[in-house]
Parts: sequence; C-alpha cells; structure tokens
Amino acid sequence: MNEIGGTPLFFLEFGDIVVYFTPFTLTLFILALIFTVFVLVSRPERQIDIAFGGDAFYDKVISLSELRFRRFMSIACGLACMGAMVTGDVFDFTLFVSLVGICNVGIVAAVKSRHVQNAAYQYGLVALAGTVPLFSAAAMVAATTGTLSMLELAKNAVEIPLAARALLVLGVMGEGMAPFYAAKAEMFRAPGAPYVIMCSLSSLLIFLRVAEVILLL
Amino acid sequence: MIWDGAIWNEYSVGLAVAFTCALIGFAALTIERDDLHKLLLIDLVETASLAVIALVGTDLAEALILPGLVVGIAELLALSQIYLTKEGYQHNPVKRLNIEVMMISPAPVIISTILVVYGIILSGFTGGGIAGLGIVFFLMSRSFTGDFHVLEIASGVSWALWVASFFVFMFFPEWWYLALMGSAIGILLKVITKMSLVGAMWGEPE
Amino acid sequence: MIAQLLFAVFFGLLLLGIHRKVIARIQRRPGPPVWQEILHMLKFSFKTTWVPKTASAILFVGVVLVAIGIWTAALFVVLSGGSLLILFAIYMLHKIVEHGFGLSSGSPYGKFGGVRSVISAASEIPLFVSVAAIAIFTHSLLISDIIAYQALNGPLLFTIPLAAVAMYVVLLSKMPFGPFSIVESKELVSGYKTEHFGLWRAGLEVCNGLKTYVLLLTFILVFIGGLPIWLILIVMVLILVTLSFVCALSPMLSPYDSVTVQTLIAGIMVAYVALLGVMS
Amino acid sequence: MIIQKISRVLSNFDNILPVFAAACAVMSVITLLFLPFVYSEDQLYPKKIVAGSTLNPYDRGGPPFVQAEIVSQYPENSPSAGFVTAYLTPFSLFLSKQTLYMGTTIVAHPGGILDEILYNTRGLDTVVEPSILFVAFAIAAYIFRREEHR
Amino acid sequence: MKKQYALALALVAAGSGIAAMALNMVHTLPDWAYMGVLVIAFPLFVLGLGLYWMAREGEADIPFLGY
Repeated sequence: MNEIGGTPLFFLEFGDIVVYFTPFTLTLFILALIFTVFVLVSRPERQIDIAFGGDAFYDKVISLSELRFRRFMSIACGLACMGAMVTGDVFDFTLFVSLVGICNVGIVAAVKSRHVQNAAYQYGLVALAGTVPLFSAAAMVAATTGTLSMLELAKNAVEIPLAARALLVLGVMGEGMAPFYAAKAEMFRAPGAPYVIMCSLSSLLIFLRVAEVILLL
Repeated sequence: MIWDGAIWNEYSVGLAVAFTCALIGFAALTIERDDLHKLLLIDLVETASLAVIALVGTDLAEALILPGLVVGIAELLALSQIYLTKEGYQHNPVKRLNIEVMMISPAPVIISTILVVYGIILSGFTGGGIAGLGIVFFLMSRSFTGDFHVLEIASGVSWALWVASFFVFMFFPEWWYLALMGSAIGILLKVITKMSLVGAMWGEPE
Repeated sequence: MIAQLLFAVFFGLLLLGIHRKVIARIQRRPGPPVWQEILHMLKFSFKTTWVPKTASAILFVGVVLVAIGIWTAALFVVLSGGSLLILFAIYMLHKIVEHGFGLSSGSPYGKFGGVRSVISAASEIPLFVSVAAIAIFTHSLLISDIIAYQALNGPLLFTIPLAAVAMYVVLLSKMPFGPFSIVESKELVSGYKTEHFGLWRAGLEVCNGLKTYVLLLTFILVFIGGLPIWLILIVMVLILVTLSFVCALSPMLSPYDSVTVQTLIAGIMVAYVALLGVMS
Repeated sequence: MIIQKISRVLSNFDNILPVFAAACAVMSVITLLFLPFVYSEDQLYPKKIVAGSTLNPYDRGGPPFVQAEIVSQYPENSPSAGFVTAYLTPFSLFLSKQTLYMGTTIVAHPGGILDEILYNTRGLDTVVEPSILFVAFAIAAYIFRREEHR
Repeated sequence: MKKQYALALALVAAGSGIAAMALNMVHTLPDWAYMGVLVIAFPLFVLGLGLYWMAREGEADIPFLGY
C-alpha cells in the first residue's frame, strides 16, 4: 500500500516538511496550475440576467477593484491548492486546507448580493468548524505515531487510530463536499466565472488528495 | 480489559476530556439558530481542538498550537466582518476613521509608550525593533489621514518579509542571523499593522 | 498510441450513438442512426464559431482544451496500466470541465447547469469507496496489478459485487438521459453546454466519446479482467445496453433528490467497505 | 418520501452548519468510544525540563552560541537546527538569571525552541500560517473599505 | 483567428504528435514523454483543425436567453 499514487518522482525538502510529487499528485498539481493561470490571464464573464416582462436583458459588470480583489483571492486559493496537493506532512496539509477554506470565502465575500453573502457566511462557519476535526486529527496522528510525515506514516510502522482518519475526512468534507455542499452551490451563483470556479476546483482537488492520504496512511 | 489502568494513560484521559468538551460545543451548535451565536460557539469549540493539539505534549505541540490559534482568529475576523456587512451594521462609517477621533484618543500614546518600554526591556536588536516600531506607530497614528490602503500595504510587506526570511532560513542556513532578524521585524510589523487595522475597523464608539 | 486515441474517440461516439438508438427503440421510436454522434461531431466542427460577447474568453476556450486533454491522459493511464487513483482523479475533475463550460459564457442556462454540477458533487464518492474495496483485495491500485490479480483469482466482479455496483452507478450518473443527469435536463436548454456551439461543441463531443470509452474500458479491466480486444469491445456494448435500459426506464430525479440518493449510496458503500476491511 | 425530506433539509444552506455540527458531535462520540489510544513515546522534538537550570523550562540551548541537539524527523534537511536556540540577547540572559518563565517568545528575543522548530524544521507551516492571517485580513479590510467608500 | 494560423496550429500539433511517435518507435523518447506530447498536442490539433475548417468567422453575440 506504499505507492498508492505511484512512485514519488522527486522531493523538495523544507526541513521536516518534505514536499513530494507522485504521478497522482503531479496530475492534480498541474490541473490546479492550469486553472490558476486561467484566473490570472482571463477577464471575468459578464453574467446575463433577463429583465422579466420583455425582451430586455442586462449584464452584470464587475468593478475593477472587485475584480482585482477576487483575482487575488482566486490566485491565493490556487496556490493553496497546489500546496495541499504536494505537501508531505499531515499538519501542513490541514493548514493548506484551512487556507483554501478562507480563500473560498474571500472569493465570493466581495460580491454584493445579499444571498451570496449569506451563503458565504454559512460556508465560512462550516469551514471554521471543520478546522476542529482537521487539527484534532493531525494532532492525534502526531501523538499516536510520533511523526507527521506522510512518507514515514506510509511505512505502516505504527497503526493510526481509525478515529483520526475519520476526523480528517470529516474536516475536509466541511470544506464543501457532499452532503455539505448547499452553501457552496449557492456561492457559485455569484457572477465572475474564472474566480468562482476556483471554489469548486479547490474542494474537488482537496477531496482527491485526502482520499490518497487516507489510503496512504 | 480496556479499563485497565495501564492502557488508560494520561493522553487518553486528556483526549476524553477534550472530546467531551468538543461534543458539548457541537451539540450546542446543532441547535443554535442565530448567526452571531453560531460564530461565538465555533470559537469556543476551537478551544477544544487546541487542547487536543496541546496533548501532543512535546515542543511540536507548541509549534502546532500557534498556527491552529492563528487560523481560528483569522477566520473569526473575516467572518465577523462579513457578518457586519451582511446584516448591514455599518453606522456612521465615516466618522469612525476620522482623524479627530484619533487625535484626542490617548490610545496611540499609550500603545507606543508600552512598545518603547517593552522594547528597551528586551534589549538587543529585536527590542530596538519593537521600540522603533512603537515610535513609528505613534507618528503614523498622529498623521493618520484615514488612508486605509497604507496599512494594507504595510501588512503585505511584513508578510513578504516574514516569508522571505523563512526561505533564507531554509536555503541559506549560514545567514540565519539575518533571517532571524528579518522575521522578528516581519512579525512585529505584522502584528502592529494588524492591530491598527483592527483598531481602525472597529475604532472607538461614537 | 495515436491510432488507439483516434479509435477511442470514434468508438466512444459510436457507443453514445448506440445508447441513443437503444433508448429510442425501448421507447418505441425509430431513433437516430447509430453513427449519429460521429456525424454530430463532424457537423459541429464545420459550423460558424465565435466566442460570446459576455464570455470570459480564455476560460471559454481553455476549458475545451482541458476537457480533451484530461481524457486523453486518462486513456493513456488505462492503456499503460497506471494507477487507478489517477484515473478516478481525472474522472472527478471532469466536474470542473462541466463547471468551466457552464460558467464561462455568462449565459443563465449554462450557469444553472454549472450550479447543478456543483450540487451533484456527491456522485463521485462511491468511486473512492470502490477503489478502497479493490485495494483491500489486490493491495495495489495499478491497473496492471489488478489485471494480474484477476488472472490468478478470477474477476473482482464476483469477489466484491457491491463495489462493482457502486462503479456502475457512477457510470450511470455520467450517461446522458439517465436518472442522475440533472446537469443537462431539458428545462436548462442544454445545461452546461448551452453556449458552447460550433467548434467548441465538437471538442466537447470528442471529449464525450473518449470519456465513454475510457470509463467502460476501466470498468471491464478492473472488474472483469484482461480480455482480448474484440471481446472487450463486445462486453462494452453489452454493458452500454444495460445502461441504456436503466436510462430509458427511469425518470430523471429532481436535482437535490438525485444528490441525496447518490449520498445514500455512498454511505452504504462506506459501511460495506468498512465491513470488508474488518473481515479481511 | 424520506429522500425528499432529507434533500429539503440539505438544500437549505442555513441547515448546513447544524448538520455538520451534528456530524462532528457524532464523530466526537465515536472518538470517545475508540479510546484509549496508545501514546507513542518516541516523539519528535521531545521536551525535557532541566530542573536546576536558570532557563527552566526553556533550557534547550545550554551555553550561548553552542549548537543544541534537537530530535527532528529529517536532521539532514536542517543542519543548522539547534543553533538559533542557543542564542540569547544579553538582556534576556540577564533576565533568565533573575527569573524563570520570562522573555522567551519569538517576539521577545530570537531564541527558544519554539522558533527553532517553527523556522528550521517546520518552516512551511510558518509560511502557510501568516498567509491564512494575511488572507483573512485582506478580506476583512477589503469589505470594510468598500463599505466605507459607499 | 486567421485561417492560416489555425492551420499552422493544427499542423504543428499533428507534426509534434507524429514526431513523438517516430521517436518513440526508435526508442529515443520514453513512453511517458510520448504520452505527454499527445495529451498536449491532441486538443490543440482538434481545435486548430476545427478553426481551419469553419466556414467563416462570426460576429460575437450575446448568449441565448430563451425561446
């Protein structure tokens, strides 16, 4: 069960936190990178709304300052995703997940629609609550095995409690996976295409990564 | 038998207590309907997770609690601002940043004095940094024209400084002294700008 | 490799054509000819093409490239016996393609399709459960290892039938006209692909062909094992016909119900795999 | 139908937090049932308190400017680990001789094992953590500023 | 996009794919690199070919709003 995502291709050492790329994480990393580049270079869509009772329509234009801010948040979100994809440390992973959560809130927080803001607030609450199982899981892994490095944990020297794994998954689910998706779906109605896409991309990527982590540990 | 005293070590007892606390917090969250109270309750539950981290019991726990705490505080801050906006609680927004309020306010003087004194007590380069920043903060608050952007930029710069010195640490360990000082100044700037941001945001009551 | 790629595109489109034909015959309609989807693809590629005024242009075009690219990669992962996890990652990321298609144009219909695609993010969870179930038995996720395991111990279909069912449901949720295909239901015009016309749509058709081929191929390789190529193609058609029967005979669920059903299936699967893990 | 009832609850985002909190509560109960866990004695960065030291409980460095020993996961990745710990500013040294428990945070002076771990060995955490703070402040500041200008 | 650019794009993509195949056959190019080239080249080829084929360039218009 050691090489669930393929053999690591190369390592990047940041002290005890070793970043490593397997074919699996590399695939995810590249996708995150592609969409981050899209966000960087693309102008946002202008969402069209129909004015009822006639043939008229209007498009929602995003102001320049809002555009800049949301682009910044989306790029931060993309970078956080990339970090979460390749990090080889359980606690570092949970930190990246929390960063993704807060960036997601940021991407839509600037939207002036009350409905979207409500959804963002509720989502933010869940993301904040999700840090509790996340950090608890990481701490329990550290305490019961004496290490946080995924490379060491993958050697299966010590059994990790099932509860720690379950807590980790629950924490990640709080970042927008089913069945806690409703707020995220509503956030998605906000105009500004390449930015809101980062919201769903990040949660999908993180879910994929946590699946690997769980199978790896 | 699992109730064997040998297996029920201190760690497990601690976990039992922490998760009981978390359970109570989550149970409260399940029935709470008010948005503001939800936020406060979550902050409470966060404490339980800090307890679980603390149970690691080594210096690693210290190193993990700090980020854990910061995440909680950061998200709390962002969410409370969103809450204010979404509920429309923004009364007299212009007056709060008004320079007159800052002029008559003794807060900058006090904070600066504390900073300077503390910096002198600490001595060394870092202490100097603190004291110097205390003075800078005093000057800034005196001539504060309500340009919020400056604070944001300062906050960004300090963040960059902090991260840059981390990379120096990582890749050029022989320059560790420089990195250490850089990060010390970075974190000070960071703390100070963010304190003043919060101060400016919530300001003084009318 | 190039030949296999082109074959996969056209055979996948042919499979989709057969899918439409079977559904039509079940519903007592004559239906389109089986090569209709191939014609569609060619037809769309000749049509006038532009990028809508309101669209986010780079995303609008880029997402078509990403769509074809990821499924090309998926085909190669299967053919080279790579990790099942990578394959399923690509499968899950297809969701992003749907979002990208739906959101980039500024069209309200596309937007609704995209939002529904976000809602149905639960449909992929059974995948990981079946991956976990497979891993319990084969101790490897490399497709080549799984095929080797089945050559020794017989098809996994009989060892872990419920995992196969889970993956079948996932296949079903990606088939057009199925009970879970809420993203392209008719009240949304064409759902997420409403505004991708002309060449962009042709690109999407290429992606669909590849996707169908890859998914069916994976199902066969993972649960039945390595077969000669002609037999694989026949089994593909057989599985497709069963899928068509399900699609033709079941109504489309309402969006949130569809998600709830998928979530429940995921929950049952998690319990099943936990049981398997305890027993093994 | 039960399915429709479930979907109705789940589709309203006001219910998401209660549902998530309930899941967390259930998970806490499950964790309690799984207790006790075995605490691994073989931990990284172990803390041992030197009773007689003037730097108690922060004494990791021994004499100033001498590299201390730190049990890290990959010692080869951080060769300079333990060096920073050994440094105290003159005044901090003086303070430490007068009293325990004073002046050993990052802000107070460069020293103490906490910053050692934070920088040398768990540095990426340190980058992520202020980034979270930075992003959160950016959100708050942006929303606030926009409301101001309206 | 002008027609000749689209044609050039399609040809370059097709050419790099075929070159990769040839190099792979003489065992100069490892399998994974060959696949990588195809993953990038194939979508570009499809789009390039389609853009070359299409009858004329249309004026950008607003999306479909309803019947």
